[in-house]
Amino acid sequence: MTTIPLTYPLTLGAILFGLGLYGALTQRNAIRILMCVELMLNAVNINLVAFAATLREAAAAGQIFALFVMTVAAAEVALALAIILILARRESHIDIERVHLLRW
Amino acid sequence: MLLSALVFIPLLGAILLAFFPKERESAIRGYALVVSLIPAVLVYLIWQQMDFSQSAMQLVIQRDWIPSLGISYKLGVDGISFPLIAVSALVLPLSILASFTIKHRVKEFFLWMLVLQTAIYGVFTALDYFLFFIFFEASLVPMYFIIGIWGGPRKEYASLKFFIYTLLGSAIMLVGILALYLGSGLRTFDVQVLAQQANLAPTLQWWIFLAFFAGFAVKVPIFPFHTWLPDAHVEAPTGGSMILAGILLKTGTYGFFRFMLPTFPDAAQAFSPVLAVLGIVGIIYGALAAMGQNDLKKMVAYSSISHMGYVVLGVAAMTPMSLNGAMFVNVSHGIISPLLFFVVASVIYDRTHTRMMDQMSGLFTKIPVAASLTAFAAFANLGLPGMAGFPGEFFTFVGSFPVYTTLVVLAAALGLVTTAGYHLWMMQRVLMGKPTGEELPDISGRELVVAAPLMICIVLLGILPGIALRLFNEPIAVLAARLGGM
Amino acid sequence: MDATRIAFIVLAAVAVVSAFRVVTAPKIMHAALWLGFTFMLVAGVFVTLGAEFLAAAQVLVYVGAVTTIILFGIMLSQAAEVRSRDPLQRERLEGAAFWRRGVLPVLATVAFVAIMVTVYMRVPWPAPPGGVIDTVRLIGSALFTTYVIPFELAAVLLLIALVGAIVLAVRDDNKEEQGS
Amino acid sequence: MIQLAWLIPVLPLAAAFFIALFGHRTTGKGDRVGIGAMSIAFLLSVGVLLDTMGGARWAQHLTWAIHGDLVLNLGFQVDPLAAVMLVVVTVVSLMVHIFSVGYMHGDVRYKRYYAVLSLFTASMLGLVISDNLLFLFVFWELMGLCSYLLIGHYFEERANVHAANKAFLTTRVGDVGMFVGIMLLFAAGGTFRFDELAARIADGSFALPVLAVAAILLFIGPVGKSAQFPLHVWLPDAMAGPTPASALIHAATMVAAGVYLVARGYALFAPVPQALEVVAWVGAFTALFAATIALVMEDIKKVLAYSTISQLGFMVAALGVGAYTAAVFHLMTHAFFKALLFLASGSVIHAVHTQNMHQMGGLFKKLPVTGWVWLIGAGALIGIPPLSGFWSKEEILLDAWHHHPAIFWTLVAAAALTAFYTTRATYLTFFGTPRDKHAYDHAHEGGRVMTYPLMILGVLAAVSGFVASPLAGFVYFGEPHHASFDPFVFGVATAVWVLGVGLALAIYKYNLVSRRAIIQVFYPIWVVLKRRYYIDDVYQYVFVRGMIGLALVSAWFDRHVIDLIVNAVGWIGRKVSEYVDEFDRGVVDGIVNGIGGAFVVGSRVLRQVQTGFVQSYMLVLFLGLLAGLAILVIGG
Repeated sequence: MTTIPLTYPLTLGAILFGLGLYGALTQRNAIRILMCVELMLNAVNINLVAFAATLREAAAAGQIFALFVMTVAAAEVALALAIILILARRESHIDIERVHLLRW
Repeated sequence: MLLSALVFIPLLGAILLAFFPKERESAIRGYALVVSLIPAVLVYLIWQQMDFSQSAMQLVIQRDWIPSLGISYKLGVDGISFPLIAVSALVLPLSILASFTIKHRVKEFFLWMLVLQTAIYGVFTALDYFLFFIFFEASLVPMYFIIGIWGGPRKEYASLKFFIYTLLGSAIMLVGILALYLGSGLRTFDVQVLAQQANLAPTLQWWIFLAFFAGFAVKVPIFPFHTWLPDAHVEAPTGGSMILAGILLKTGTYGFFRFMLPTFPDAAQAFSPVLAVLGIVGIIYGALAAMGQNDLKKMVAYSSISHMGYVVLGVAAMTPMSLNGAMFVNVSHGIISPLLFFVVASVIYDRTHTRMMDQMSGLFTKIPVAASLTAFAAFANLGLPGMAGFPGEFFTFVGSFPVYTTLVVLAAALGLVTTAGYHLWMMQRVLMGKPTGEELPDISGRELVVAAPLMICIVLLGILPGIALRLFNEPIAVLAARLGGM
Repeated sequence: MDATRIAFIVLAAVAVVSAFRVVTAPKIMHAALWLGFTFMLVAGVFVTLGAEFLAAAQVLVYVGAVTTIILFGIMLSQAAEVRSRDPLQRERLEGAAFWRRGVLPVLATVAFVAIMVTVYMRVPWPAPPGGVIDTVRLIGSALFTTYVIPFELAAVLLLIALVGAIVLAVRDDNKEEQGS
Repeated sequence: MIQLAWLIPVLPLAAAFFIALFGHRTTGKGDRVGIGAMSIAFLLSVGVLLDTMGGARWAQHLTWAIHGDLVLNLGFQVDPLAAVMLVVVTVVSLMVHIFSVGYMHGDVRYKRYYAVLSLFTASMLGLVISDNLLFLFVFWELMGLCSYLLIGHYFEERANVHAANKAFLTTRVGDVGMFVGIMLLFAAGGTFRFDELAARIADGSFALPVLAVAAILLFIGPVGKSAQFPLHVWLPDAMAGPTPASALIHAATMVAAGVYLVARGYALFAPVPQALEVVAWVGAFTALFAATIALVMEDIKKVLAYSTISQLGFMVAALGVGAYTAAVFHLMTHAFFKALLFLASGSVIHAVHTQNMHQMGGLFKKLPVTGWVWLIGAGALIGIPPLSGFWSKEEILLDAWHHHPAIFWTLVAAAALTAFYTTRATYLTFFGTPRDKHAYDHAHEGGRVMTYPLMILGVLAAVSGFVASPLAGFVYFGEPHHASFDPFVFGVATAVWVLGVGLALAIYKYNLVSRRAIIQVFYPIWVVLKRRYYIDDVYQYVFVRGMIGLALVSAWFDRHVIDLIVNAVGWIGRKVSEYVDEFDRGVVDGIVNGIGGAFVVGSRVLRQVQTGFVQSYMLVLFLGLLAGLAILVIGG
């Protein structure tokens, strides 16, 4: 249980999420995008923990949920990097701008 | 049980056909013919068991299918659907026999033909909106492939247009069905229950009627929605256009008799003047357009539109005689147009390899028997008395005369003369005149076997229309009373 | 203003700065390090919020595993990447790219943060309850009673991710040998 | 015997199908079968006539159709009128069947000719004994079909086919009028049967104004079928068919069907004087009009065709003035002598292979039998006593004189013209100097198969006049009506035909007058036709010119005005249908394809969104989320 009013962590979460989002949208390097995504996930975790801390009945749920987010994040990083490695090997660059096979 | 057999035997046949080796074409053709003859036998059995003096639904088989939604597997037959089933049982085997000239992808063709048969029998016997809609849509798919693969030069365009046009119509009808299902609050798709108990608010009834009208008008086809028919007919192979003209158009008109008139009597009453005008326009417009054609098959297609105009007029007048007349035109057109299409497509086209009338002349001297067959079919089509076409037109006109006097006189004056005109003009250009070009083989035995039953029925129904009238007189009288009475 | 609140504010401020550095660090290696540092600070925040177990997990998973694996990633892809591309020089953005990666993301993030913050401010959140509870016991019991299925699924998920990653990476090697 | 009446139409019908299906296998390609069936039918109808005279009546009904509670039981019946018609039709048909064996010998479509001939007679007989408008309409149209097939028999030439189409369509126009009439009668009377309709009218439950309209509408059918003015244009062209067929159809039977319908349905016409007035005037005018045109025709069959139209005009006029028995009597006699004249002209054509009278002449010596029978027929047509024509025409004139003097004088004028053109035709064909030496030398009498029917018909044409009194007591409407002899009418009639014959002989036989020179002035085309004759006489000039002028005007009027309308309608119909076809393909189809096109264009625009950049997808995703959030937050 904590004494910090809920708005504090939530705003922190929002800011961190905003930064992560900005990074993901603007960076050209795949790994940087990955890092920013991780940042966004962390921001989400902060929110979860903050709610867990202040809402007594959700104490356990919030934290467990954060745990699950972590596991997913870990799995996601592993796979993302594997893909990036393949990209690097094949295209000898990981610049997301030049990867547009999906173009019509 | 008999009805389920009737509906699903062709499907069973189709599945078994899949196991046939592709090369053994003659075996496939023979098998397909046999399978399509079984329903004819079943129709005979049904005919024996049916009692035509009472108008109620007979041989009804009902099983729960999706009880939670009130959908049941319900089949039944009465005076209105039996003649159409009988015509189908006659025309379908003949169309298969007529398709023996199909050369490429034979197995696939007959597979689709059998699937189409199931869909047709299903449409005429289904008494549950859900089941009916499935069969109604199912009849599109095989027709699409039949036209699309074995059709003429512009087959892709024609088949696509046919498919999407009818699909759009039936999609609107589906909305109507759902509105009826929900609006009535009876939680059932059963046609009869909805017909009796669905007392809908007049405006709702009106809108659902319009939705149904959209679906069936495209199929009949009624004037503004007819442009798919000439393309589909011109490009369809012989068997395909025989079925399309002979039976599929009837599913549209059958819709009026089975669904629209009994379930929405008030809306039908209110809508009948519009229907009558559309019918008349159909008759005259179809005849004029047919006269303007140079392509023989297109001319016959437009004549179908003209004949369907009679049915629409008969339905619009809603007197016992005009409804009987409309139903009779359904049956008679269902026999005459396959014969005419068969003659035009396989007898003439297979020999002269052209459908353009100005490139043919003097067929009477070159292929006398085939030409006299064409003349017979043409005279039947223009409603010469003594053949099936005449009683239908006569009763429709006389029946709707008191209700829409000026319209009927107009249609009679313009329609009858123009119809006679374009048929005679066709015969003048195609059959008469000096024979040109090389010698042509006259009619073959197989073609005679296809034409003979149709010709016999045409003459029989022409002389004694009582045979067919006796079948659907009772249910039509009840329907007319219900409509008149409203 | 008791001790934990102050600690939270300090940690939060530094975390924002380091997160900003992650996004704007010219060298990718620095960005990765800043990311590790941000994870550490977030673990601290968890502690101030009374979620000690989670803080430990955060350190273990994010700082230990994720950051290191990203570093591996950078090193492996570093060789492949053309040297000149690394420094984040202000390349001129033109045409659609200008909108797509220039103006719109900034607008989007600022708008997002603004909306969220106004929402947070406006909503009358309940006051922090204060006091300490044994979160580890709480999580432990909840995890193995109500959330046992998600727990097992998480295990399966990790396994799949593991296998997936290997298959992607390893298969790629074979392919290279066959000159695919 | 009368119970077998239904067999009379069925026999030729069966023969028709038999010949069509197996004709080529039988000897003579089916003509034996046709003649056999027809002779049995003839004997039967004679038997039926005798029974009917003995007072027997026969009716047979079957429930043809049921509509709701309305049961249509229609059927057949034989009454005096039907019995007489049965005999007349079977006799003439039998003669034509026999005659055709010779005439059509070696024709390519011999079998089809006989099949259609039998079918035609079957439908005519069916029409005669059907007791209701519906069956009558059925057989009426079937006859139209057979006349189409027979006229278009030599369909190699386009003109014949065009003539056949014109015949079918013009009669069809008439049929449409009749059809509307039938519908009106059914709507008002509730039945098709003549007896029930008559009963309804008798007990006054049938509104007279409606009856008047229905009667006139019904009369349009006969106007078309019996080639009355203005729907007569098809009959002259119908001469394109083989002559025996024309004899049967366009002299004795089909064209008489119109008159028969008015007679059979006389109960509908009797109570409405206006309808009768219309009928009378149409008949009278046609009689005069057709007679004038017949004057100038040079094709022997065309003369007979216009003469038929004129005689039918007589019958219709007779019915119009209420001379029911006289009309039926004239119908009978006309059937005999006109069939005779047609067959005789057939024999002439068969001999000289041309139909143009100006290439004949002096054939009497070469074709004695044909000549004599032609004289009998011509005499009957002119109305020279004691031949049959005189009696029947006399009765019509008598009734006309008593009831409707104006009609009487028109008919008298027509009779005069009849006398003139008949004599002219007779003289041009059989007497005078042969104009075509080659044809003349080769001309020879047809075989026995052609001469015997001619002789039989000759006898019939001569003696059938004496049936007048018994017939009057047998076939009548209301109560028997014996036309009393009236010296004045007899005088006028005799004077008129003497004048006509004399004038014709004066012009043609004794060449006292050069009518041709005068004709030129009126009719340039006439000059082209007639260039070979240049005889001039002032006295004759005034009288002849007046008469010829009238003829030319009518011929011109007929050729250029009426025919023009009919052809124009055909042409307009074709043009409208082409336009309709364009409209249909262009507009209605255009809309459908247009919608299809719209979807294709729409999809091409939407495709731009898929840029391929992962980040742009993420951005769009997020912007969507943001929009949702904003709405939620602002929405409050």
